[in-house]
Amino acid sequence: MKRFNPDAMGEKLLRRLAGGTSRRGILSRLGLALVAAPVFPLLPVSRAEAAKPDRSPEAKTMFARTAQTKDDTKCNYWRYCAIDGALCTCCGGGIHTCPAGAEPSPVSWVGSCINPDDGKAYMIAYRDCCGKPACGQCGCDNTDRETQLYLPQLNNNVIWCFGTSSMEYHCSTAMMIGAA
Amino acid sequence: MKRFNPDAMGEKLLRRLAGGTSRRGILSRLGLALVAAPVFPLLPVSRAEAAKPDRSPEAKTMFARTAQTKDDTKCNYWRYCAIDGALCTCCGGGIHTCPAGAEPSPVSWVGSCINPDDGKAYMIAYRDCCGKPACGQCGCDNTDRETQLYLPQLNNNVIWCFGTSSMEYHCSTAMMIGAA
Amino acid sequence: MTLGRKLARVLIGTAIAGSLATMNAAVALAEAVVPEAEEPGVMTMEAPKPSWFFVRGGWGSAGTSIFDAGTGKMIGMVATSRDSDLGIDPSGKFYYVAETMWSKVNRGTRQDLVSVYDSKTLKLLGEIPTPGRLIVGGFTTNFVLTDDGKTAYDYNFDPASSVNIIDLTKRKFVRAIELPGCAGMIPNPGVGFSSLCADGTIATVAIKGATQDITRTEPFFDAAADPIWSNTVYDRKKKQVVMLSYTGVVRTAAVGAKVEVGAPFSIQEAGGMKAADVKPLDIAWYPGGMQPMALHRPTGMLWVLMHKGEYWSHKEGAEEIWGIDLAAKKVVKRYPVEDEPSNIQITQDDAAMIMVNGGGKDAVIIDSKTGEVKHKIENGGSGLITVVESM
Amino acid sequence: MTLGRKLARVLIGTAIAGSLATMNAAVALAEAVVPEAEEPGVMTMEAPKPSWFFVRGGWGSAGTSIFDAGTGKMIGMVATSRDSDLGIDPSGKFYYVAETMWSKVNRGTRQDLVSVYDSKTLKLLGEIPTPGRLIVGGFTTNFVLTDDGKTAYDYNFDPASSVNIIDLTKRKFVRAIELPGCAGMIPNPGVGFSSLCADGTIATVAIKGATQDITRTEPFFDAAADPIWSNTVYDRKKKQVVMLSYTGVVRTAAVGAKVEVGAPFSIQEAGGMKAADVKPLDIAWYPGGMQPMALHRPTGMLWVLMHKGEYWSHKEGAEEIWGIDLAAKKVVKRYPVEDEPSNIQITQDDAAMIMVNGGGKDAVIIDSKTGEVKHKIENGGSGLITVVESM
Repeated sequence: MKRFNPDAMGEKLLRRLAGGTSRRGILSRLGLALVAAPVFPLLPVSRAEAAKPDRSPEAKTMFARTAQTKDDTKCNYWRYCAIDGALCTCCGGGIHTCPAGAEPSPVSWVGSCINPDDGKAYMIAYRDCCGKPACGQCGCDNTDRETQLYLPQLNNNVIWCFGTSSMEYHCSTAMMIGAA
Repeated sequence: MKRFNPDAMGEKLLRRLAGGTSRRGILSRLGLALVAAPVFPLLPVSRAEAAKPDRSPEAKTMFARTAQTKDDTKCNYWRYCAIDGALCTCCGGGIHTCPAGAEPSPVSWVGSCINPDDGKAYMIAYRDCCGKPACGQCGCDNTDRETQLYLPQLNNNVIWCFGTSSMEYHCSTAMMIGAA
Repeated sequence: MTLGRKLARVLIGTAIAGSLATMNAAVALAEAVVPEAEEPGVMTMEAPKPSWFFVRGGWGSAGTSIFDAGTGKMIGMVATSRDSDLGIDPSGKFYYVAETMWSKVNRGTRQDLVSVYDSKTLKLLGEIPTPGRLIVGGFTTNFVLTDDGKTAYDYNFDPASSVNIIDLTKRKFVRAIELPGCAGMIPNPGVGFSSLCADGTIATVAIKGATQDITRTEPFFDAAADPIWSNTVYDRKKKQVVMLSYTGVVRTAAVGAKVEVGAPFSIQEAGGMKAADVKPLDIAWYPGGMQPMALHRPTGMLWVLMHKGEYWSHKEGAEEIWGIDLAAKKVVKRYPVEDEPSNIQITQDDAAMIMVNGGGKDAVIIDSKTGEVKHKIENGGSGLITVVESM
Repeated sequence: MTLGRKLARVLIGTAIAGSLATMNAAVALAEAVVPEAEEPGVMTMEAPKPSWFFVRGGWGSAGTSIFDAGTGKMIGMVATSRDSDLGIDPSGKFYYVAETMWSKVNRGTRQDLVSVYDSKTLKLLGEIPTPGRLIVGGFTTNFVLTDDGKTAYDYNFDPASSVNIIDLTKRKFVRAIELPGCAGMIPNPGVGFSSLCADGTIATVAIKGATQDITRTEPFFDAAADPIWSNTVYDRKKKQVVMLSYTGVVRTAAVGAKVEVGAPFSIQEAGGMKAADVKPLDIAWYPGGMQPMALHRPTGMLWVLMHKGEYWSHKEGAEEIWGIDLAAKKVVKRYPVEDEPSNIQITQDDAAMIMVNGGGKDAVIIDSKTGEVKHKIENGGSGLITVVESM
C-alpha cells in the first residue's frame, strides 16, 4: 500500500485535476483537504501504481483488449474506457477541447485506461462541455471501473457541469492527466 | 355560393368555436368581426353545405375511404382526418376531454371529416390540450384539407395553445361541432 | 392583451384580409343546427393505485407517464422536468417532483424546487424552493419520502454531498445535512435515513431536531472493486433494504437506529452456477442496467436484469430476468426478454406484473407468474419506473 | 457558494468519510511526473460557409447542428430552443435566434426574444426582447433578415397576424405591423417584405419610417384548394421568390414595390406527365414534406421532394427528388431516396450538395450532379435545414 504524500503533489497536477489555471483559491483548499486525509485502502485506479501492474491480455478488460488509438471519434478509442455521453470530437470539439460556445467544466470524473500502443495505463479526466443543448453525435457509454454515486469521481451518470454558468450537458472530452 | 348571414349564427355555436362558456367578451367581439366581414369565395370546408355534397367513394379522400368509427385511439378514426399530434384518447383523456392537469385551448383548428356510418360530413374542432410535456402516445398526422400558415384555422402545425397559461403541447382532441 | 382582444383582432383581421373558410363553414353550420355538439373538458384521475407504473421518458424527457399494468393503457402524466425526481405521497394525495430549472432553458437563473401536484387533478398546488439537488435522474434513492409522508429527503451534490430536509406539511425547506462520502437515501423510519458510502459502509443519520448523529456499519463491500447499485430497494413493511452488487452479490440489511447487514449470497450460486467474479475474460451471467432489480414485497421475490458477459458490463441491458426467492436464496424463474432492457419494476399487488424498458422503444409488461408478455407499449418511456408500495 | 468552497467541501468531506480513489491515484500520479498532460480548451469556428448545412433537431429539440457538406462532419451547434427560428447574419458575424421560453420550463413567465450569438465563439452577445412570435418552428419564412443584415422581421400569430420589426444594429424591437390574413415573410429589399395571404394574393408591406403601405397582387392561387407551401424560397440576386403548390404548380414572382407573379407551370408536365389535380383517387407524383423544395440559385435548379399518392398527401415524405431546370421548365434529374425525407436543402456553392432528412434517423448528403449518396449522418437531425446564401 502506498502512503499519502501531499508534498509530492505539484500544483500543476492539482490544477489539471481542478481545472482552470487561475483558481488558486481552490488549490489551496484542495491542499488543505488532502493534508487532512487519512490513509485509505487503495482502490483499483491507483493499484496500477501501487503494485507492478499486470498488463497481460488476461488482466485487460474487454474494452482494453479491443481498444484502438487511431480514431478518437469512435467509442472504442482507448481513452474512452469510462466515458458516458456524446464525444466532443464528433461535435466540433477535440479530445480535450470543447466545441465553440460550450464551457468546459472545471471538475471531472476520471478513468484509468490502457493505451494499447505502449500497454501502459493512463489517468483520463472526462471533462464535460456544458451550457449547450445535447450534441447528439457519437453517443458512447463505456464502464471500465465505473462506480455508483457514493464514489462520484468514478461515476459517469452525473452531469459534471459544476462551476459552469449553465449545467446543460453538451458533450464529453477525455483529457490525459498522465500515467496511472 | 352562400351568403354570409351573421344573424343565423347562434351564440351557442360561437361559444363552441371559441371555447369556454364564460367568454362573453370574446363572443360579442366575434359577432362584430363577422358583421364586418365581406363575402369571400367559399372554400372546400363550406362547399359541402353550399352545394349538394358528393359522398360517392370517388369524392372521398383516401383517409375518408379507409376511416373507421369504432376505435378513437387509432389514427384512422374518422374524426381525425386533419389531426396532427398525440391523440388525447391515448394519453388518459377522451375524444373531447383533456387528460388530468392539461388545459384545453379555448381556440382550435378545424377539419371537415366524413363519418362512414352515415356518409355525412361533420365539422371537427381540434382542440389542443396544453401545459404538460408531450404525451408521446399515438402520434398521428392526417392532412385532409390541411393548409399553410396564412390559413391558420386549417393548419395543423401551429401549436393551438392560445389563451392557456402555458403553451406547452400535450395532446390533441377532436371535438364534434356539428354537421358540415 | 386579453384573449378576447386577441381573438377579435384575428377575426377582424381575417375578415378584412381575405379568405375565411372556418367562419364561412361556421355560418353554414349555424343553419344546420348542432344537437350533437360536444363540450371540452378535463379528466380527473384516481389516487395512485398499486397496479400503476410511473414511467419516466428517455434522457431529456420532461414527463412521467402512468400506465395501468392490467390494460397497458396510459392513465395520465406527471410533469417531471429533465433529470427531476418523482415522489409519491404515501397517502396518495400528492405527487412531489424535485426539479431544477433555469429561467431561460439553459441559461439565466437556476431554480431548485419541489413542485407539489394534486394526485387527482394533477394541478400544481405549490412549489417549495430548495438550496439545490443533484442533477442526474434515473435513481429512486435521491428523493425519498418518509412513511408518514410528512418529510422528504432530497440528495444534493454540488460537488459536495448533502441532504436537504423538506417539511412537506408546511411545504418548507428545513435544513441541510452534510453527508460526506455517501450518497442517496434509504428510508429509516423513526430514525432518519441511511446511506451507502464510499468506504463500504452504510451510514445512518439519526435526526434529532436541529442536530443529528451519524453512525456507520462496519465496511461490508468494496465501493470501487464491486460496487452496490445506488438504486437499492426498500421494503417498508419489513424495514429492510435489498442491495445488489455488480458481480451479483445480494445483501439485505435491516434498518433502524443500528443497521444490521445480513449474510450475502451470490445470484449465480442461487441459480446453480459458480459465483461470478471481477476478473476479465471470465464469462458469467451478470446483473446490469440502471435500475437492475425489482422486489415484489408481498412474496419476497427479487427480479433481476441479467446478461452474459464479462465484469464491468454493469450497464448492459438484459437477456433474461431472474426471479429469486430471497428467503430461500434460490433462482426460481428465468425468463428471456427482448431489446436489452435496463430498468425493471414490479407492481406490489397480487397480480405482480413486471415492466421492463430502456433498450428498445417499447415498455414491456410481463406476467411474473408465467413470463408471458402482456403488453408492449410503443414509446412507453425508457427511464426509471416507480410503483406504489402499500403501507 | 463559490466553486472553490464547493470543491473544498467535497474533498474534505471525502477525506473524512472514506474512500478517496481519485486523490490516491492523483498522489501516485504526482510521483510519476506528467509531461504529456493536456490543457482544456474551447474551439472557435470559422464564419458561416456556403458548404455548411444548419440542421434543426427533431420536434422538441433545442439545437441546430452544423455539418460540413464535404466531410459530413459536425462543425458545431447553435443553441436554438424548442420551436425557435434561426437567422444567419449576411455578413457572417452573428447568428440570431428568435425564441420563446418560459421561466419554469412549461410554466412561469413567457419570454420572447432574439438571442444574438457571435458566429466564431458562439457566445451569447445579447438578447433583444420582443412582444411575441408564432411558436411553430419548421419554417424558413417566420424570421427573415434583410440583405444588409440591419433589420429582422419576426412573424407573430397570437392568434392575430403581425410582424415584429427588429433593429439588429441597435439590438432593439422597433414596432409591430399588423398583417391580417397573411403569414410569413418574403424579403423585398428596399421596400420591406412581402407575404402570402389567404385570399390567394401576395401582400407587399412597404415600410416608410413609422408607417407602411400594404398593397396586393391580384389573387393567383386558391389558398384552401391548392395551397402554396409557406416555405417559399427566395433568391437574393434575382430578387425572385419561388413558390410550390400542393398539386405541384411552380410559380416565381419578382419582388419589388410591385410584385409580379410569373406564369405557373406543372411539375408533372415538366416531367413529361399529365398535371396532377386535387381529385381523390387520381394517383400522381406529388410534392410533399415540411420543406419540400430547395433552390440552387447559381444554376436555377429547383429540387423537389416527390412521392406517389393521392391529393392531400402533402406531408408525405419523398420517394424521389426531382431536379427541375426553372428556366427551361423541365425535370432534368430524378433520384430515388430512402427513408421518406420531408426536408430538402442544397448548398449554394459549385459543389451543390443536397441534404435530405426527416424520415429516418439519418440526415443524408447527396451529390446533386450524380445522385450519389456521399454521407449518412446518424442522428443528424430531422428538422428544417438552412444554408448560407451568397450575397
